[in-house]
Amino acid sequence: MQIENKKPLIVAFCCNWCSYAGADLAGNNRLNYPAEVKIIRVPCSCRVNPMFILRAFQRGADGVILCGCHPGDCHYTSGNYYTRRRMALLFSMLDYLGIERDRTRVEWVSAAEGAKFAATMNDFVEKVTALGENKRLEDLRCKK
Amino acid sequence: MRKCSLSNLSAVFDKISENLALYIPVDTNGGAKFEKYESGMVMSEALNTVRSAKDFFFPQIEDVAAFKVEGKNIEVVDTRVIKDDFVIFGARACDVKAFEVLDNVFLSDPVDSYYANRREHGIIFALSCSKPVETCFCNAFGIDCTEPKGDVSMWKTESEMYFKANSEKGEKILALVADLLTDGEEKVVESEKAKTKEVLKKLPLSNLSPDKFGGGKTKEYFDDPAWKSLSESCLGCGTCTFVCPTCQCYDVKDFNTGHGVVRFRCWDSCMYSDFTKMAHGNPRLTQLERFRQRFMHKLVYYPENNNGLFMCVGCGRCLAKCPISMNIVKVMKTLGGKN
Amino acid sequence: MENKNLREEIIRRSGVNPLKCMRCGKCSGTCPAYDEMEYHPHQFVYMVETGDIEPLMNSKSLYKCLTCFACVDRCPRGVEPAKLIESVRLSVIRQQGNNHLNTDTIPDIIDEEMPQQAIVTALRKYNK
Amino acid sequence: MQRIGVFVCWCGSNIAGTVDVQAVAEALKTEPGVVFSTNYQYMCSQAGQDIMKQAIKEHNLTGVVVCSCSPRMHETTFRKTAAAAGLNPYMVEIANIREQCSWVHKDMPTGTEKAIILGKAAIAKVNLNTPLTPGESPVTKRALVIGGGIAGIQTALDIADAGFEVDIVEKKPTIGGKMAQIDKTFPTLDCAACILTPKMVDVAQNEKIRIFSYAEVTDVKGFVGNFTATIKKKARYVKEDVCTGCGICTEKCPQKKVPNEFNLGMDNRRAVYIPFAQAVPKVATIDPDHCTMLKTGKCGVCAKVCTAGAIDYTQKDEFIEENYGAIVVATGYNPISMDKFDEFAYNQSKDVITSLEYERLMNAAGPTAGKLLRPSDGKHPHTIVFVQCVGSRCSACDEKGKEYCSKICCMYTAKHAMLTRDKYPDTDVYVFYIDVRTPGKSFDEFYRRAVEDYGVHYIKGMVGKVMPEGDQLKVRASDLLANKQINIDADLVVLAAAIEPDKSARPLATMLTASMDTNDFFTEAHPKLRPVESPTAGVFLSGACQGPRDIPETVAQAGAAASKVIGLLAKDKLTCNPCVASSNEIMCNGCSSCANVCPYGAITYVEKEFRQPDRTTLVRRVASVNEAVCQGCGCCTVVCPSGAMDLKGFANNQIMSEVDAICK
Amino acid sequence: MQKISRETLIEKAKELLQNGTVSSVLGWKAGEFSYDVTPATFNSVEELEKDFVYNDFCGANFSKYLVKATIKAEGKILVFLKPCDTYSFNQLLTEHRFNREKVYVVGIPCEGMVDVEAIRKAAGEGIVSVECTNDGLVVDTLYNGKVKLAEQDVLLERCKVCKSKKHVAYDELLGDEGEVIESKRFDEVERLEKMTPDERFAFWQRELSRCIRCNACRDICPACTCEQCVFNNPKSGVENKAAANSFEEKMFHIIRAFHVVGRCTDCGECSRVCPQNIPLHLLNRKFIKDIDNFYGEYQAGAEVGSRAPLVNYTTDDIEASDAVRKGDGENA
Repeated sequence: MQIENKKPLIVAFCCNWCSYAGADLAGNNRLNYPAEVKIIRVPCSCRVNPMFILRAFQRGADGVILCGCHPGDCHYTSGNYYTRRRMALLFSMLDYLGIERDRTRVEWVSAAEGAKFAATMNDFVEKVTALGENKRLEDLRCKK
Repeated sequence: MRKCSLSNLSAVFDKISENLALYIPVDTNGGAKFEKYESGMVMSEALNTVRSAKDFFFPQIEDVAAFKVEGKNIEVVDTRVIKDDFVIFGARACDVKAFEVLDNVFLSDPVDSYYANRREHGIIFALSCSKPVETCFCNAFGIDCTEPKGDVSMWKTESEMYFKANSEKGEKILALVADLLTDGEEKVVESEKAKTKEVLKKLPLSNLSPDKFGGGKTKEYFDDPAWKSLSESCLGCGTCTFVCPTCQCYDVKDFNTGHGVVRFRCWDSCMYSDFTKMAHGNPRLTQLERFRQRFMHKLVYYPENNNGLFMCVGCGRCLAKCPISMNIVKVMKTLGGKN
Repeated sequence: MENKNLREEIIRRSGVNPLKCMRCGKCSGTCPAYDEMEYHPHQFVYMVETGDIEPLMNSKSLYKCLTCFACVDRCPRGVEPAKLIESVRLSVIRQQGNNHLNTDTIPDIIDEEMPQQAIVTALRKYNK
Repeated sequence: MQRIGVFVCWCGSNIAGTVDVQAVAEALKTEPGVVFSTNYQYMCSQAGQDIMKQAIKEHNLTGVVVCSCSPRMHETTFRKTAAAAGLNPYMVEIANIREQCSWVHKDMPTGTEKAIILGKAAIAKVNLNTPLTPGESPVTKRALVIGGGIAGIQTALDIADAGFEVDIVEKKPTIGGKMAQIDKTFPTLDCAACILTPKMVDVAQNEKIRIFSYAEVTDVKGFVGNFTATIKKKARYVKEDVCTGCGICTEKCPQKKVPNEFNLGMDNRRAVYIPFAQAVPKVATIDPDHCTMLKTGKCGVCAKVCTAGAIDYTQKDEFIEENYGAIVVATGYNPISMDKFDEFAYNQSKDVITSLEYERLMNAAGPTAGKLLRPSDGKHPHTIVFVQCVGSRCSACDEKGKEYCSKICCMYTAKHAMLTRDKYPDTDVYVFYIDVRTPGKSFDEFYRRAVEDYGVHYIKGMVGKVMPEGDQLKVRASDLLANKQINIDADLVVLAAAIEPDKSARPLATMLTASMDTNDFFTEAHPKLRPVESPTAGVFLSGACQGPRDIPETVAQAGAAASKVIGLLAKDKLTCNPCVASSNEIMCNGCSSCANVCPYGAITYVEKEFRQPDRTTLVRRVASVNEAVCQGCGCCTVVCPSGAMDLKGFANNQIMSEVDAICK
Repeated sequence: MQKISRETLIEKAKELLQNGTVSSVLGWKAGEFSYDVTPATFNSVEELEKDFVYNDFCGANFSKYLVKATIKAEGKILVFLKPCDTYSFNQLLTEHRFNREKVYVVGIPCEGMVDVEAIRKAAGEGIVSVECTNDGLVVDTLYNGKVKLAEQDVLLERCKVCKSKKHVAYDELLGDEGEVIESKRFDEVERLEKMTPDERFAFWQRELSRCIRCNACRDICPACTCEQCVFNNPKSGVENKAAANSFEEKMFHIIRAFHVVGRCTDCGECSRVCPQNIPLHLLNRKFIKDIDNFYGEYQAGAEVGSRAPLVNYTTDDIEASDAVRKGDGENA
């Protein structure tokens, strides 16, 4: 039996043109996903600096997910291709440092994929919950 | 004079650590390092630790206060963590001398209460050097590495460790382990010292002397053209200052935790471009000025204000660790060699 | 191409224009006798189009066609492969010496017992 | 410190049903910077907006947070409201507590808690917002069209029709492009010249259009609305304004053995020439590579026979600088070289030709005056083999062919086959194909007519080898449907060569900082929604420079590009998006990483002077963002190692403060 | 022992100084001991003859010095570059960090440089002198007398797994040109990849916990030439002077490694200078290995103007989730 049932904290960076709109669509269709997911709007997934991701973990996030337009559909033509390279390398490095790989994810969600957005968030929250609290990238000063 | 066999040393450690925190040098991938003793740990044979023993009294990071913010209320929290005595076992004569340098800064008025608090709680077991190396030049600053100060002085022979208490604090700890110690003979220690002194004479830097430096020499050296060539390859990293047992500059910073603020101080380095940066900018804009500051401070400014005491103890750490092998010895020889 | 005359004859008799075929294969896809055949319906059409008729006439596949007309019904281009097969069968019969029947002579050879369907089939076969 | 007002919207029961709006407004009151917090049923209603306007004035607000529906819904509304009350519109942030909170969470405590956090994040961001003002830049009301083929012609005509000036730059002596070389057009089979040449004349006569023929664009500077192009007018050694186009010089020139590029080298022209009878401008051009006078100084026949006195052997290249508001790229295509396709014996036999050569053979103004005769011996061919997909859909070796489908070959091959059978019913025509692709209006019907009505033999399979033997070509190919190898003795083999972008496109793209794909086709700003715009603002795409296309598509796209240009030139000033990247020059290393990833070419490098600590001056290379061109994706900010590049409106510290607020 | 002698280099420098090709020389200056060599500028033949050295301890990579030196110098600077240094040289040129016209590069062969720490470990503390001979090092020590060491055993880590003896940039070459070497430099990375995540976490926690944030790794790094580092910039949000806890230790090293992705030439200077012996090259090499693995082999600095992997892409790049698996050696 699990004694501690602390809910995880998830930061989701969504690009303005596809994924943020996809999240809106999930709302329009009343598709539930856990309230632990908090969305930050960015113009493009390529705006997300690795520093933001580390910052989220430092401040107490248990999982960070990036959502952007599908490859080839970027509003800015190529932003998500750069995102894909950066995150492939960054996540591989985090894994190399022993950080649980299920705490980070990149997902392509279009403006029409409200259902995919909700399903992705449900799945991600479930995986992060299973991992428990983020201990490997925590900053104790930020804990209450 | 008390002694114990080296094979019995771990029993001494166990006994001390039962009563209070004990730190001994142990070997790591990165060289010797003081670590909190846990049963089974083996004391390092290395001459010195990579980081100096100043960490105990002046750690790299120390929280000085915290502010808890709730709504529009702010509460100040005391962050002092050291409340009990602890033992530093195996500091060398140079590092112990460095405490004197730090004391002059932190314990003179206004007293740094954080430093004073740690200093009060610290009990120093200082170990005589038996195998000094080529980078050693404590001799130049009048330090006898076979006569370490501290609360307890120690000498090591092939098979035994000799203890001599110099203070009440030291006596107390030795009393704690009294059953593990037996009486030791002065002459064994003396012969050990003599052996070491022979080695000291052979050291390449044995003739180094700081005589040409000291208070009142500012004008003599400040505009010396040699600073240019000495500093030109300096990277501006903080290695020398951070391994130095006498460097004591720090910066005070606030960290916003999201629900409050932690105010902490951390070591700073005069080699950094943002050292002592103020509203108007930096007082020392070039690496030459910053480089000069470090050595003038150690060899001229500090002795001027501290009765001729130099701010270097000749531990040789910067000689071993500087990425480009520039160091105080080269500075002393270059500047001093001219006059 | 070889057998130009035979090709022309088959095409004329069947009324099928194999050039209309787009090679989609729907006829073969729908054929219930497919597994029994050496040459499949779409190949029939193509072989007739290219005049490669000899192997067809010698193949048993010719008689595996059930004339169910599924291919005719489903062909997107109205090529009517079954009619083409029928026409090739006729060419075989002709070569065997059994030639045309005149419509007029048919009543004479009709047997009382003969099923109606056989009569219709015969009419269809022998008057072209 | 900002003075922030928080406005929590109920959205009727849409938000208030799952979020305790009262509690949210109350909780956000104590956040740093917040001086006013309220809630209202419908913030977007007139009454709601009035509450906001009044609060801004009463409380001297410097920032506004609206907790409401998605910013995609009403951000603009609330920004306008704030602006109406005298607040900078970019000081407004929206916390999305409807689509991303009340609508996706079921119970009140959860919804309320999350709404408060989203509100805190928005407040944290507004605390770091700075007022932004969109920049403005003037628009030069003139367009440049690069390329004078049917794409360029149509674009220019449409732009001129709307009353704007247009310059066409064409590198050849005449406009007309590939279409001028084509005989008939599918699927209607009308004569290409009959429909093209009137358009060429229209161009020549249009007062708004200038033609720079025999000219090239050598440099482009500037940005949308404000381009400056340098045009090199190559010396044609004939005074363009004096020449009457009578053509006497082209008949008298003693240098007769110059391969005629208009007929793809299948006949000869003189050293002074007019490419074809309907050329526009109808002006002679002297080919300096072959003119004896220019090479040796001895001849001068043309000057002697020219009654107008238009010949000028001393002419030099001329450079013209001109300002433009928009640039249309219409550089077109070329068939690829057949040199690497040894299997088809193109270089071994004159009777293996490309489809474009076949066009000229069929054309009444062509080298054979429209009679189908073999190039080798001038005999009438009886068996003709057409091979499709020569070099198209070829990914095995990128040196040899192109990976893409050239799109037009199926149709023109059907056209050739049909026309041949129509004119010469005694010929056998075989077409070897991999697939026949005819997705266009009346296209498939056209192809079926070739098969059904004209009896063209379409064979699925590729030609493997063509072997010249005597005066015949042995063609060995596969017939995949019959599952056999076949051999045909052909008199003529026609290769449907793949098409590729004109070689001038790559350097031009660099000049324009317009992006290209790996095949050197220009990339569109969005493949579906912005198909005629390049990602570089102010640069538009017309015709085959963007990808293989036929004439109807090209004309349609040319018109679309023109309408985009007209839309741009109709504005007196361009308002820029204020959320753009900006570089801190003091921190910039000049490493070019940002410029490398910028999809719009908005980043250039300038040499800047910096004062050094030792009071000397240092010149450093630093990035400079053109705010008129930047679209604000922020890609540059992440590749910048020093963090010198930041994005206004979505700054590093703003996003990090949102992260902090969410995580605390 | 180096195949090329100090005298040869001095001869070359003399020639170039005297014929006016260059006005100063960037070289190594002898120190107090056999091993403490310092980079220095030599302006005259006399200075060269007095202090210039070239021996097994001349590990310092001069490329980065050129960023500042070319600004200060009036005339051309002669710089001696070992094969691995030339990669950094090219990378800096790719990033427009100095004016190529102001540098005269003499490529010199390198037989591998020696690590003093390794000598200390092998021969014992108290090094009186080190003599480099053709068949190894003779180390005179205070306590163990003369000790003979095989050069191979005491090479710097980066030299043990040397990736190239070929110069990719020079105006003139002294000695023979070498080849790019099939190196085993990724073995250690692979070993880590094969560990469990818990083991890897423990490994890096242990290694990085020693960091004293002296910034030597950053300040020596030829890729870290930022006008202002984010870690020094209070406005960057990540600035700090000391790592307050294990998060900040990781943060610094992850971000630093990420900032040099595709720009790091694997020159190994970071690990060479780390006073705490943290194997920092294992972070950079992980990125290099992943890049090779995901996007095809890429050697930063191999040619001037090449596009680094992070400022490039293809439409069918590997997805991040697959990359994590593939980066771990699993089949993706």
